[in-house]
Amino acid sequence: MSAVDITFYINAAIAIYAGWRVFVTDSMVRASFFLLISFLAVGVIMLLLAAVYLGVALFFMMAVEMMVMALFMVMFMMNPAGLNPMKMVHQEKVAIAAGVVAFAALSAVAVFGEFPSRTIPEGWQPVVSLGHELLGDSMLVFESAGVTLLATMIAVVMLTSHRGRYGDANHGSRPPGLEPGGDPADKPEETEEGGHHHHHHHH
Amino acid sequence: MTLPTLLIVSAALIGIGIYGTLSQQSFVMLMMGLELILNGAMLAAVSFWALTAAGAPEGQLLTIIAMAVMAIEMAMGFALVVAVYRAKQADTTEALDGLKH
Amino acid sequence: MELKQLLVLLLVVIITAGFGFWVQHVPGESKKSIPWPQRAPFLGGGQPDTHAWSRFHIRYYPMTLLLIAFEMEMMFMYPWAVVYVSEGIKALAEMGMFLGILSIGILYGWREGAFKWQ
Amino acid sequence: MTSTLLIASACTVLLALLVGAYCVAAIDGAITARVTGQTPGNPLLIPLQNAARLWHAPHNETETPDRPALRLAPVLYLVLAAMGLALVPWSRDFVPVDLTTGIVFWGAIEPLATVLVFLKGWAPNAHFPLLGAYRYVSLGLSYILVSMFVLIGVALPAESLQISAVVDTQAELWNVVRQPLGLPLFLVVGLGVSFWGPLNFIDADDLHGGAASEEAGRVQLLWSTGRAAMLLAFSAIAASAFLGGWHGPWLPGPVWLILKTLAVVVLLVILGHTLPRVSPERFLTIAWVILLPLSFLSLAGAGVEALL
Amino acid sequence: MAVTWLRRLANQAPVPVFPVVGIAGEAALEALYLSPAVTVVQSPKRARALAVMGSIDYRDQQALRRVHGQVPAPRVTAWCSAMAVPQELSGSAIVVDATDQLGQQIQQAVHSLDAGQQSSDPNLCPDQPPAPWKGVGDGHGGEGMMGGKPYGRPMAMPEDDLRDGLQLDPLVFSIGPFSPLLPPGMAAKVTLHGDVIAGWEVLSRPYELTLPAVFYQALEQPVAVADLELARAAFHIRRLAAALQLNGLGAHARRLRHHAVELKPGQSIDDLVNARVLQSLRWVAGAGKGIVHDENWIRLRGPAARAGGDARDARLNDPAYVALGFEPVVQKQGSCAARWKQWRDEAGQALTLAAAAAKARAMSSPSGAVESPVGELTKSTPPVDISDLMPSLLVGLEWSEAMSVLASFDMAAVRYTDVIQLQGGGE
Repeated sequence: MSAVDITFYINAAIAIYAGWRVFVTDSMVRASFFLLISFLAVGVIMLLLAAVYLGVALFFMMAVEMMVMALFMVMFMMNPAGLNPMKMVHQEKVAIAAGVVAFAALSAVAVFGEFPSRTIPEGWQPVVSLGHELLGDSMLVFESAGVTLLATMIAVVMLTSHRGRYGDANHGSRPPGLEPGGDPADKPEETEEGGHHHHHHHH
Repeated sequence: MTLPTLLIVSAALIGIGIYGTLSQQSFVMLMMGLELILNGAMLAAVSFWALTAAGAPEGQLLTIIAMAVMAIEMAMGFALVVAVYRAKQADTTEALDGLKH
Repeated sequence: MELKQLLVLLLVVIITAGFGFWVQHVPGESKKSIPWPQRAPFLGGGQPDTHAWSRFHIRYYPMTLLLIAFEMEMMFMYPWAVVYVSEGIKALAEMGMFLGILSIGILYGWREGAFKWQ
Repeated sequence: MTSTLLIASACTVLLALLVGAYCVAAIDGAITARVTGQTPGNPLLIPLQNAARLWHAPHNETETPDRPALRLAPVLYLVLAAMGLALVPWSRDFVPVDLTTGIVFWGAIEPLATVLVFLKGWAPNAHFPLLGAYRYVSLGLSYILVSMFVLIGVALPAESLQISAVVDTQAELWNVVRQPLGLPLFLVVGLGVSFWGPLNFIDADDLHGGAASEEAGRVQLLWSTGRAAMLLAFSAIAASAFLGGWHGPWLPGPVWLILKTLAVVVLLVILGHTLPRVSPERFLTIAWVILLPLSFLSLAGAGVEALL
Repeated sequence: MAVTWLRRLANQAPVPVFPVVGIAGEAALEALYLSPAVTVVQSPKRARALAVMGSIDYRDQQALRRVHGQVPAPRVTAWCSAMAVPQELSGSAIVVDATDQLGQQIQQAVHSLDAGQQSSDPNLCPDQPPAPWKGVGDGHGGEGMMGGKPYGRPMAMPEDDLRDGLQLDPLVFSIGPFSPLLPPGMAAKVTLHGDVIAGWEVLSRPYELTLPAVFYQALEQPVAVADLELARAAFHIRRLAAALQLNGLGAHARRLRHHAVELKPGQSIDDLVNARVLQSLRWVAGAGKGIVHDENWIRLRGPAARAGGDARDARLNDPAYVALGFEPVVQKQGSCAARWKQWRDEAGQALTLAAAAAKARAMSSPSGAVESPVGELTKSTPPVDISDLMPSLLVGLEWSEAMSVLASFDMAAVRYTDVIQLQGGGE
């Protein structure tokens, strides 16, 4: 086994293990960083596959995205550090079955499928070819991606900004209780119970 | 590091991702499941690109598109989480049943 | 050729990480337990009501979402930079589009106060 | 034979990193002594004395730390600095890691460093480190775009993302002349990535020392070493991207690289001692509304220049 | 062999000390700052020694024990105080009388501790987690995700936000009385919504401030105006040093502290520290905040009032000052930066006045009121505490802004009654 193979197997194991830990760990922040580890390991595998740009790009994209993910975990998850053990899952058996079936089906394709074997020629420059592709045949993809991202920017600002389309977010909110421990109960549970009066639709 | 082993790894990532997407109650965890699926998909795309397509640039482009999808999904997902939380103080999918009526 | 570079990088990582763990390792640390009063978070003699880990209001969150979209644009810019000189004027026009899109994004975000702490 | 060579170049990087970190500490000590007007001792010895003191100092831990994060963050931060330094070409022939996407790789090191700095503040489950960590992330997520634009600017004339290629384009004229906006903008990034001086948001004095307030002994030693090492790695990258790297008359390449790197270090340390810490909220607006458009301008200038 | 060599190297480094400042401990703290044998650190966790300076109020004994326990063992406690050493520490604490010896003695004590010639302080607090293990619901004594006290402390519950409509958890804690960010003795209960201060409740007021002896003497007898003004300049310069330190300019702060002990009449403030550095304080977090309004305005005194445009100054009633052509300097804004600038300008003015007064050998004439560095000092009404203004100033500010605003006030009341007896000793 060559050094490349050893590195690949180690990183594959890390990617899968970290991916699994994401849904098992109590701490949400840890979960985001496990996902980051999974992505980084996949990025290393990409580097081994000579995708020098995509692998490294995955590093910086995912470092930022998972950092943001962790911030949102801290903002919106009760108990973000998992100090009280918890399990917030539904329809778990169906989910496990679906996961196993998907894995089995895809692995079957992988093992039994016939694929041509045309590896990357020596001296191939993936970044240059990607650049010419982006400015040549795939110009349209590239342009529309740019515009879509602009739309995303505007949409996120509109949705999150505190004086977005829905008016001032402070509107209607009560002034803070200056003495702590007054009114605020655990609001999410209330809303959740309110939801139970309606019948459930699960996807 | 052959194509079947690479695809099995990506299948495993996709399988875990599907489990996460279907089982998690909170939005943010659900999005993590989606990300993991895309992670597997990107690995598969790069493997095909490197081992069967002789470095055709479309393979790389596909991966970039997957990343773009992921970025847009995340940005929009979080923006919705903020908007919904602001309106209903909810961070789980069950709490949003009201939206479906 | 690239693989050899990666191997050196891997060696750098392993050697530096080994050094880091060696520096951090305090011999006999596991035997000696740190007393609870010392472990309490330092608040100048004060005490916390709750754990520090709680739902914290990250006040710059609109910026983080904007950043994700920006970052994705950057993803297209690196390959663009490599072929810039050979593609010539087409690439220049492309850059105009990029910077235009990003500037609109920044302007809009600024107008809506996305760069203020909420 | 080749494997020995590989290990030797990896060890060179670590050695350069440690010696460099010591130099950063010594330079900082000398400039501090100059500012205070007091010479407490030999500035060449002070970093070693402090390191020796921390080596023997007792250890601290908090109530419910995230132990893996607590252990890993300082080590991995140092590793990132080492990876950054490894990308730097020392001469035409000696480039420890000559990745074809070296510039993108440095672009990945910066957000990863942000993640680690965040983890460092998150891990102890204590109030002031946590406040510092959240505050730092606002900075960390703001400067990476500036850094990327500025570095894409130097990649344009090189037609490559390889750092050695970027250095080669500067044989006649340094990038600092061709793209005058680039280096000042990049220096802001350097202050941010090593949380130095005006951008020290995590270990700040208005948080009792922030993330540093809950650590002692060897962890503290490692963390401050990593910080100095990151400052060094950044300076070496800046020297390569803007100051012509190893190019220079009379002296051999590595010497030029070291001199230019140390010059950038001195500049950053002086900046750190002259500018007060900026307001985190204001910096966010400055970074996005002033620095980022300036980096657009720098890139546009570089683009036009490259086509002429 | 190698170990002893490393030890010897380590022993040459200054020892990190965490200062606990009590009543009349200010002078010892300044001596500690100047001592080359120690460095003053911001957190006891990084320190090897605790220096207790001045007497600690009875109400804060428990907090003192807590801070003492946060210095990692083996540790040294130095006692430079009129207070008796607690029973438990009597065997191990070092008692220092002369403030200028404090740094050296601490360093020596830490060295002999490291060499094994001395034993560490005992722990004063019982070694117990903050809440006992209950054995209910994963052992935390509660049910559900937010119940119980996981690992000893409860979880936070959401609350309406001050600025935007997101209901998230507040971070509530008490800070002080020995926080370097607050005046000695001040403790507050802080509620944070994100970085923003949503509540600031003063739990205990700062210890009364002990002014340099010359100001008390000036109440009774004529003293040299030059002495009075040099003491004033030194006082303001030290406060400026604290503001610089807070904003990340520690080296400049050190420089100012060193200069503050050896001020010469006629020195220019710009020689002490670069004018641009002091001006740069205008740009730091919170520089434009902290403006006192309306009915509270009248409670400001001395430089704080003059920074808002009120030219009250007891020196105007002193013929010696009138003869020197004294005019009070004032600022307009009354903000945090204006108060810092006021300190700088008054220090500069004091140095100039000192030169003119030394030349004219001017003596002050006691008229029952002396302008002290924190406001008008009279026998009947020494300046009183204004820490209760802080809630109205700090709520709504971000943490870094709030800390700047805190560092721009002299909140403490001035210690008066028993100083009169002390001053014969010449503190």
